[in-house]
Amino acid sequence: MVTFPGSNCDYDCYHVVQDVVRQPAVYLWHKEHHFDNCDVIILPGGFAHGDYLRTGAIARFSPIMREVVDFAMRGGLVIGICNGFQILCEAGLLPGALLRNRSLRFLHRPVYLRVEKNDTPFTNAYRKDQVLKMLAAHGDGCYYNTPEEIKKLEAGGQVLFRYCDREGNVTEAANPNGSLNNIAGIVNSSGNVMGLMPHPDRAAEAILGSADGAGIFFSMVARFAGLVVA
Amino acid sequence: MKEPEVNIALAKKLGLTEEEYQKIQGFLGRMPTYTELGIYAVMWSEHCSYKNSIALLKTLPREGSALVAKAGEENAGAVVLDEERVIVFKIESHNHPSAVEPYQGAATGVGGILRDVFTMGARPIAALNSLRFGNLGDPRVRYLLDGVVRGISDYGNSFGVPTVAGEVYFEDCYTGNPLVNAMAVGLAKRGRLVRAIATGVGNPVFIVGSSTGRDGIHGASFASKEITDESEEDRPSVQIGDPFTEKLLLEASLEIIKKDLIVGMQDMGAAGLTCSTSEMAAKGKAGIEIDLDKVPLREKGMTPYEIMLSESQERMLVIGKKGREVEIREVFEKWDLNCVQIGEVTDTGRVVVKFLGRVAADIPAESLVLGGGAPVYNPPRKKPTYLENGVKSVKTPDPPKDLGKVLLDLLASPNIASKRWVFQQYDSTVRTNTVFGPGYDAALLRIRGSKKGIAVKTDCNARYCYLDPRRGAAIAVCEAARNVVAVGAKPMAITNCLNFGNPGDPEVYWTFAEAIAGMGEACRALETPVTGGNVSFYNEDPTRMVYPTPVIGMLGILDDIDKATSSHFQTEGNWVYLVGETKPETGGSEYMKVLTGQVAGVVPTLDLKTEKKIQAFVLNQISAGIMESCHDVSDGGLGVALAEMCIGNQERKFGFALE
Amino acid sequence: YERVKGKVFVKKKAGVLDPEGATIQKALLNLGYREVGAVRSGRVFELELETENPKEAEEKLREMARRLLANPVIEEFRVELEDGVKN
Amino acid sequence: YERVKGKVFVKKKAGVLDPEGATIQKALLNLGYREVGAVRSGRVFELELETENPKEAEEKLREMARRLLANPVIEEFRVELEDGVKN
Repeated sequence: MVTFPGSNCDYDCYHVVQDVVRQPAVYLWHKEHHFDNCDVIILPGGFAHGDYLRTGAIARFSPIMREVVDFAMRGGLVIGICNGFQILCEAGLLPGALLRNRSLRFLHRPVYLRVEKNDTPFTNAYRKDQVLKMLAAHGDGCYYNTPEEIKKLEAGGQVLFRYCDREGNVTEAANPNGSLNNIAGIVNSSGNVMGLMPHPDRAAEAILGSADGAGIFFSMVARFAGLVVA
Repeated sequence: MKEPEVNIALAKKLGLTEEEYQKIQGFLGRMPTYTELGIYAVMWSEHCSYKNSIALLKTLPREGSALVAKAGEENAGAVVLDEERVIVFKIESHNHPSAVEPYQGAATGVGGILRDVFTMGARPIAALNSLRFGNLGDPRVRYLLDGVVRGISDYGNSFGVPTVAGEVYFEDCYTGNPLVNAMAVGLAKRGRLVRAIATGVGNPVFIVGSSTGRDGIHGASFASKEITDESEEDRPSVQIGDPFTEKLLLEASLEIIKKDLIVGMQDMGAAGLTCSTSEMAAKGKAGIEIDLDKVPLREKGMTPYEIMLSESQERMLVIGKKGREVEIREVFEKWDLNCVQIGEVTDTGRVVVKFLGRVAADIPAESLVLGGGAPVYNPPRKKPTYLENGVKSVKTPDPPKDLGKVLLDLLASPNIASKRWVFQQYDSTVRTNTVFGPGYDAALLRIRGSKKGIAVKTDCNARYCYLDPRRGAAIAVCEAARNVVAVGAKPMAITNCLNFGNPGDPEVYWTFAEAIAGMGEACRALETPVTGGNVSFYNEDPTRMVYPTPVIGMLGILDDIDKATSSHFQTEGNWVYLVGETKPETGGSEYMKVLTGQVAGVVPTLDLKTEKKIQAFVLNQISAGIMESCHDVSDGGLGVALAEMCIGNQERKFGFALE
Repeated sequence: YERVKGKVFVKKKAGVLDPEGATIQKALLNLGYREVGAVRSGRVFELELETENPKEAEEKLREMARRLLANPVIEEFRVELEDGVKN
Repeated sequence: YERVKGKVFVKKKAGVLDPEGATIQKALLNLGYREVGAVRSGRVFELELETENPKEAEEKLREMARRLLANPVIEEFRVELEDGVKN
């Protein structure tokens, strides 16, 4: 878990990895220059650098981000949740940008996501088109990119999650923030870096209202346990 | 810049009375300097000294087996959760700054109450609020509502604390003077609480966090004078909040406590450096000597008066352990925060302030503080005329034919309608401990590594307090307790925020005294001691006073979180039980207001013994695991309560059949 | 009718804390731009106005800034008119 | 050394969603300003630079904008230098 000054959900992700998925977890301070024997790098949610200037604009220059970029280039698994997704876009590890919510207000409510592809290190625990209940908590979650880039993303099967209604229909009404094509989560072209706006870390235990989010973490574990070829 | 001449006229301008001005000269044995007069004026303002309320506040029950720190001793009252942990919680008002600049007023209100909690060494785990505005038809009210909600949302969300519960009411009396009360709950290791105290001669005094500017000068006494048109021009003194710096301040503060590097710490709230130095020195029976040349400043040419009274946000005063200075500085360096030693603890019992090599202030600390030299008054009381001339004898008219329409009108009234538009702007689940968030009777938080849960809620029906302050305040305590019981938790203790008009008006002070009496009776009956809180007077605008509004913050503990009960229907075919007796009492109700546009009539009767029995009965049924959900009957009565239970469930909608 | 382009610049009043400006300054220094001193962040609104008389447009812009675009309590504003485009 | 004041104007590229601009336009129309057409919102950063040679300062500002102040995917920027103040 990378902790930037202003990260809040590093605590939540640490808990999910350690207590729910039962895998060893370690905090990485943003000023550190190296990390060794980490299988997955998680950029958690929060308000790195107070979200000043642009969400993630300053965090991407933290010393640790140079290591994260190298780690990603070497094929290491990187997942950015909410603020983490914004940082990955600013750092150029993922295409596009996250703009202000269409409502111009912070938004916190349950959302439903449709699994678009399940042959990836992040979604192999789900069925294709499965509907997941997660939690959105963001003020800048509107995914945007140029029309050409959007076409490339869709054609390249890089869209992993789309906002939908409870029955799995991708509708305008189910789009909480104005994201193009209801995009909620994408991967890079080589498929090892994922960004997701809704919080799987807040939907990993039934007592909190949904356990669907744990599947993303279990998928990554399965990827390493060699259970999955993707 | 020549300092203004110190005389009685200047003292009055700063809010001091003739008698108080003489008392100051008595304490000093000479004329005060301009800076000293400013220090006394802000320390003896209503906001810091509680001079018009402390005599009555002392009559409230403040002991209880579950309490660690008695009210008034620490920044926030602490309740025992289990052998290793205690819960710290408090509520405070930021009404006047929010009337002038709603966004920053509300944001700094949240920032201040969060600091109050983590200055004791507790990590904030939940935030709540209680908001009151004028009529929604008024564009200025909509502007205030939008600004206040954004301010709370942006500050709490960025800081990383979940905003889990609250209440929003709309009443004409709040049009010019909205009420913005912010509450915070924190968790600390038992025995690791930090006191706001200066001890140990020679121990270093640090100012940490943001740099100091001219923000909110006279903020403390600003809160002690009512909103008048001319307060428009002293607006630039509004305080600005920076939640990002506050988050760094939290982490750095908890780190120096964990590493046992400090003796005491206090946040800089109202009256900034003045309040923290004098209160910590007085409590430690010690002295503090500081040099203002060392204080990191954000603006040029600030006078000692301005530096001592500045209310720049996100700053703390830390009393370090001699010899550990380097380690303390390293922690703040890691978190990119100022950490400057500005002086040290002495044994003179005096606050000595140096500026450019000369002494700007030299005052006995004890003479400044509540419980020391600060004045204590017992203003005159007189029963309000509106209560004399029959507002209580107004009868509720006979019900209209179409009761269905009445129910829909009630559900549409802003005081009852869903507040989702508001709480969907709050992050209520960060830290992944929120089992019940906004929209439930009370918020319920799980505690990692324990089966226990904490339930919290803010409550007050100000109409009842307007019509009968004593019974209204008692009902506020009982209603807060009912909400906590409804989720299955046992009410343990309260904090309170007493929002009233001008204490100099005998009719207002009569309602204040009555409300304190009613609150005391209910707290004794329910065994929920008062752990501390806040008094906010002068809530009025040129045309009227606000209703007496004693907001209660209730804390409850649930032993087995799996037994928690939702506030909405869950399963078809289950029986619905009504516990308690229904009497024809609609005085001061929303029904009466929707029907007649009036707030009048007799407030419903309250029998504290029956109340205690009903709460105990419901708690037993819940812990016996035979109840699936539970909801308290309050605004709008039984019809609205049942309707809320049908539509509150996000997953499925329900109906009910009732004879 | 004339189409006129107006600009309204809004920034915090002097002395009012600007946490965003301070954070950006620190970030620029960390990126090696030693020469950066104080940084202040503000907003700019570009408005297209369809108006009969451009002179009056400037006063209208000021009015819009006072009532909506700027928060008079903590912000100040400046208004600019671009040369009118006849149509 | 010379103290120079620079400004960086950042706004959304044409075609990029600008909900803020649209919302402000609606609000101004509601307040009765019929003449308001399209509204676009942007940012302006004022920087104080301590520099040996002001000519180079403009290029430095552009570099700061490219690397940090603007997001090239969705934003464009313009840079302005105020006359240097000798010291």
